[in-house]
Amino acid sequence: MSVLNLAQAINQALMQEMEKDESVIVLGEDVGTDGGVFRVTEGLWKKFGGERVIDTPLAESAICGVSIGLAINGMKPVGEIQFDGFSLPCIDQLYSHAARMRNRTRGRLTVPMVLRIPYSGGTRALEHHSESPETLFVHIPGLKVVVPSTPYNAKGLLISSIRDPDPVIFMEPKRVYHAIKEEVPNESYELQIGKARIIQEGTDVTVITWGAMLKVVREAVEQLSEKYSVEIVDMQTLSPMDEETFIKSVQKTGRAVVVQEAPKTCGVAAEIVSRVNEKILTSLEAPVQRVTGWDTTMPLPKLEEYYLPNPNRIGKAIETVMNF
Amino acid sequence: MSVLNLAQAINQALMQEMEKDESVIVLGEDVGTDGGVFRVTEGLWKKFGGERVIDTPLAESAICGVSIGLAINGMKPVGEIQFDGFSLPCIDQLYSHAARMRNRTRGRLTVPMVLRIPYSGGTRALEHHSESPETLFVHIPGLKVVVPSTPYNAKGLLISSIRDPDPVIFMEPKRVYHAIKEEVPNESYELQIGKARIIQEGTDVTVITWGAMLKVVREAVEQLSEKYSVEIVDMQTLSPMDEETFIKSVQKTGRAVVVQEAPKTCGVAAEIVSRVNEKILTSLEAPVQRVTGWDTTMPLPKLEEYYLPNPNRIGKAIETVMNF
Amino acid sequence: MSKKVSTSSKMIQILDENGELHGEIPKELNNEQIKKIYETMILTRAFDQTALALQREGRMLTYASTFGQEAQVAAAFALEKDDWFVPSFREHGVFFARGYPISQYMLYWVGDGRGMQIPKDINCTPISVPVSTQILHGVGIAWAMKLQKKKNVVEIFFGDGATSKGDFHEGLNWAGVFKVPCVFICQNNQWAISVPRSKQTASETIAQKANAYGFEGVQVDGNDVFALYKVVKDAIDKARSDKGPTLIEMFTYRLSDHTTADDAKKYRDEKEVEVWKKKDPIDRLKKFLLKKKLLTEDENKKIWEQAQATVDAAVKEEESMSPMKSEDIFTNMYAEIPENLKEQIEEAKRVSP
Amino acid sequence: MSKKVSTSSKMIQILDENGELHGEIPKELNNEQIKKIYETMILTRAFDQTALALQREGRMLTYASTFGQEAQVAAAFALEKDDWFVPSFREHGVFFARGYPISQYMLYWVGDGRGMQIPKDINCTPISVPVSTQILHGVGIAWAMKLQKKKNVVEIFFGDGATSKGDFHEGLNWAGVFKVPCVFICQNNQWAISVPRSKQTASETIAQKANAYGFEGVQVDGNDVFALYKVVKDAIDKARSDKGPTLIEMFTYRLSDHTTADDAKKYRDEKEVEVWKKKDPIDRLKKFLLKKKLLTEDENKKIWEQAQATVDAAVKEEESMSPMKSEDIFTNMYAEIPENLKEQIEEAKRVSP
Ligand SMILES: Cc1ncc(C[n+]2csc(CCOP(=O)(O)OP(=O)(O)O)c2C)c(N)n1
Ligand SMILES: Cc1ncc(C[n+]2csc(CCOP(=O)(O)OP(=O)(O)O)c2C)c(N)n1
Ligand SMILES: [Mg+2]
Ligand SMILES: [Mg+2]
Repeated sequence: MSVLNLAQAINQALMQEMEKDESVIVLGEDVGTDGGVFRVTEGLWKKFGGERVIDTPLAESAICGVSIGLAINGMKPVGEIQFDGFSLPCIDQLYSHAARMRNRTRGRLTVPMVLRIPYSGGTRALEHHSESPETLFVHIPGLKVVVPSTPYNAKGLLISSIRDPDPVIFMEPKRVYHAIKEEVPNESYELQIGKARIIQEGTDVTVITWGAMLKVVREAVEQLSEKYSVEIVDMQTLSPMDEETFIKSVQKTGRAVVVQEAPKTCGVAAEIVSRVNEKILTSLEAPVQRVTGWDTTMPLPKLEEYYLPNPNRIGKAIETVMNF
Repeated sequence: MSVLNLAQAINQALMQEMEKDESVIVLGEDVGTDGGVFRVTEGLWKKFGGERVIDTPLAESAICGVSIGLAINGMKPVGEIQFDGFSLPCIDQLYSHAARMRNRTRGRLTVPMVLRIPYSGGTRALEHHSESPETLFVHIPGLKVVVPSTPYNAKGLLISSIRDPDPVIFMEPKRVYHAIKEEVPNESYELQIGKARIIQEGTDVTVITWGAMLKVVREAVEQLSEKYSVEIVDMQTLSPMDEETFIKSVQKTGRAVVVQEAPKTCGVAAEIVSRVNEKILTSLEAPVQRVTGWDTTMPLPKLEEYYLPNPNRIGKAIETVMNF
Repeated sequence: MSKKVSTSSKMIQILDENGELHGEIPKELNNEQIKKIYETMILTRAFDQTALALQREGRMLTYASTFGQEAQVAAAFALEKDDWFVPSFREHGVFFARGYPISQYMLYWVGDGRGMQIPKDINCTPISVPVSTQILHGVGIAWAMKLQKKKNVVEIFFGDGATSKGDFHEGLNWAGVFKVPCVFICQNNQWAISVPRSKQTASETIAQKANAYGFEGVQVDGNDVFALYKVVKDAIDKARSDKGPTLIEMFTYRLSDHTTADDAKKYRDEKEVEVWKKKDPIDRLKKFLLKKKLLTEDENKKIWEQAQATVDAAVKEEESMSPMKSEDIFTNMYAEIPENLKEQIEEAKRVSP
Repeated sequence: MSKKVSTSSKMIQILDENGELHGEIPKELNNEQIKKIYETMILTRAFDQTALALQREGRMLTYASTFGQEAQVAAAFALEKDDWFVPSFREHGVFFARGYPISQYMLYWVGDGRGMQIPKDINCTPISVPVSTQILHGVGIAWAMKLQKKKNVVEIFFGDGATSKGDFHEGLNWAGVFKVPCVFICQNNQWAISVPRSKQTASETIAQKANAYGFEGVQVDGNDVFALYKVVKDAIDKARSDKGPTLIEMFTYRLSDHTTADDAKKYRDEKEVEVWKKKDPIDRLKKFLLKKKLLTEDENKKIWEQAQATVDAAVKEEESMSPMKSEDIFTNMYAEIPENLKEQIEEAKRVSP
């Protein structure tokens, strides 16, 4: 065990997978000599050299599209998109090809690639550096979308993602990179993709969240700990979704709040609400509440605190479902 | 009044707006001498010449990005993306710029552009020619997303979209282009963006849909007309959504089915279900049902009938909510 | 109109329109292989004609013809067994030259997903419809080869229209930076649906675009199998010996409509087509073969008959295949079917028509 | 390391590192204007130094310095009143040369949206963070001008890294095809964060990429205000008389870290920086002005003091502005606030911290 932050845990996962499997390579802007703008790939270039840790030209569509080709032909590329806001040029290659190659060739060609994307706001960053575009990926059938929230699950989920036979979008909550430390096993381990985890059990209400929002949810729940028994579900994977876990939880508590950082309309929270509605409507004691980013552009730093879900908003939503 | 099909109605809208306003120009692949692969821009090039009806190089990101520049500097570009599946390269420009320019400049620069995208399956088309990517646009704050369903609303909504001061994604149900004829006023008229319409009133259940699915919904409802009194809501605009209209309707009927062609997860239907849940959960007699495309790639034509929502599936969903 | 089309003065040609040689036949091509190329071109055209006929009868989807571009076959002949090709959607001749089963290929064009379940012994990606996007895959495939220290190469095909897209640029730029073993083959057939080459880019030739990426570009008579074979083979040799990529502008012409959904008469002058018909790659090679007494009119007739018979048999085979099952929509989305899809499979069964 | 950097033998220079002339000063530049350029460069550097200091104190966001690239100011001086410029994020000097209020500009860099509420009398787009994306806007703005028969032009700025992106390609290709009145100015500062120019593209120069789009490319000493002014002015004249676009490779150097979040020592040799420090565009012009007796050391000192005073006053003004209101998140999303946003405004008020 070592106590690591999330960036270090990811670094360790990359290190160990590259050691284990020669076909794993890391590519992206500034991932090599610089070690990545968040230090996530630090030390990799020194250790594995420029053939396996590759500084690419500045072209996100190519990072994704070339990775598809690499993956088709026996490599396991782990591409990095430097920031969330620059992942949009990848959508065409993801939607048109990465997500479909297996299907299009009826299993003959596959795309075992990982695309790592630091995401989330709250770091007082420049425009386009604080986005939460997960919906865009979750809505594309054929992709997997994994969102770790703490160092422990980040390491295990990244290792599983690299070993996964299908394309995985791995969204790293950048404001958690250096904000949480946790005990992380030194050895390599996998955590199953497609499984949520219960962070804490409770009986009054279920709060469902993922990634960067988990920390905020915990704070909110902490503040209400005397008052309510709250169950927290950390989704971990957004596609495919572990419906069973959250449905069971909400069935038990009868009340739910879903917290996401992305804009509200058509967010992942909407999908969760819909599944609760479809499966266990009659178990609900109150309408499921969504606490989300507003349907606005992510504001520049001076106003970002008003955009981001915070413990206060989450607390109020919990009160709303409790007092319905 | 003339009896027009949907392609003709759109053609007429373009014709009339170009006559009225010199700053309106049409650009895209094959929109000029060819008149568009669906004949939607037929006659425009002859009438307005190559300076206003422009065959562009093959580059969707540029069709969108250059239109942003044109719009910023006083033109009203109506760009055409030839098929739904080729709209993905536009997402970066839409997300990063078109949707934010007004906000970023606090109102100083605006982007009054329209991007027309034929969408939907059911035409036995090649791969990437039968997609329904509306969620990807609806989830981007700052865009408007308009989806006509019949010749009448197509003409009025396109005219409004061209006159709208903000960027509008105008999704044309391609399988309806030549499939429905309707009386359309000869003169120019606007239909308000952001307003749904009630296609038929009913008291038992509300079916909410848009675009290409309206025709299919009508068939389904027709088949059940003896049995149930069904209210049909045609959303017309998906962003911003006319919540009031569908909420009122579902409040009245107590039951709802939402029909969309796009894949299920995180589709627009999920948002509609969520809003019903949030606003009028206690008025519901049954869980809202979603009838959608599956969470799969749109299959090649041999299997597309199994993918697309059809009257049978819609009918069964209506039965489900009626018999809950 | 054809005068507007710009060709560089350095366009490489060996076999002219009259079947006359203006240079050496590439040494790798013996008479047998030349005839094999000829036969494959005819097979390609027979397929094309059959496909067009089937499409008119509603037995095929929208179909993109290769009529006039059959010399592409020569590019495929320059590949070795384990080399790859990365097609766009107008490379029927390349598929056939590589041994792709015609009946299976046909399956794709009738809208059956099994059409692109590529046989294990053929290294290629499936038909790629979104223009230019496949270029990046080709670069990745070639790069993988280099990283794995394999000595194979990749031919990447695309059209003149494709050169306008960002993916073309990013792909060629990466290929230059990482010196990957691939050959970019632009089938410049002068049109992208209704948009002529002159409106696609203001650059005089497409070949010269390679200069922006630090490698060589070559313009070659794309209806001349000898010249095409030669420049492609040279580029492959170069790539195979780790000297980096090449861009080849295969200067040819789309004699047909863009697809069966298109009517080229609306936007292009028939006279231009007539000019190009005289440059037909099959006629040209035939003239040469006749002159060299490598072929008789009689043999020629047999080749055509044989080609048609092969295609007819393939159509029959394709049309007699059992259809896919409706659940096949759900399989192959992932290696393992996730829970929500299992549920949807059940639902589909319940509600299916 | 600096030897790896490739420059074409034809790189245009007028004023060398020692302040010596090797050609004519552009005739449009009289002494007064030269001094105005000099003062604006110093203002830009004073802003830069102040910004770096403020950033260290946490009074600014991540900041991208212009240190070493101040000659960009000369490009702005070649514009006329109603011409446009389309910046990337490292064009502080261009903004100031065009009269953008410094205090307002500073607002942007502290994360206040009003920073890019461009004054009505300045024709420009806001700072564009996603690399290369703004190129397409510039082409559209220029095209609009052409369609409206206006005689204005657009300068479009971007970096060397930006040339790798698809948008660069699509933008330049369209500009070539539609012959729009714009000038592409690539500030090749040799680095894209940690990626050197040599790894960005295998092309020898960036200027030569213009050839792929059918127009001219020019490589110019980007630390030489006279040469830069000249090539930009020529390109603008060409564009204004409807003769199409030009690509200008402004060969310069990023003397600072990429941004305040970066530490360039991790990836680049300090010796390379030392070599380039000797080419400093401000020093160079100063030497010239001193030699020509257009400036004294005393005047020079005053210019610096004045610049610093201007910047300090701007900072004071910026920091004393009343903050934006939380509802400002919702305004300006659309011309009219839609219902769902009105509801969210209400909700935000109810739940606000
Ligand atoms: C990205 C994209 N945009 C539009 C289309 C529709 N489309 C199909 S083929 C074609 C023209 C392609 O021209 P070219 O690259 O020259 O190839 P050719 O058809 O001439 O072989 C277009 C616009 C497409 N398939 N992909
Ligand atoms: C599309 C995109 N990808 C990545 C980034 C992150 N990023 C910011 S600046 C930069 C390097 C830009 O290099 P260059 O174009 O040479 O401009 P310079 O910073 O040298 O002025 C990168 C990778 C970005 N802003 N946009
Ligand atoms: Mg073509
Ligand atoms: Mg740079």
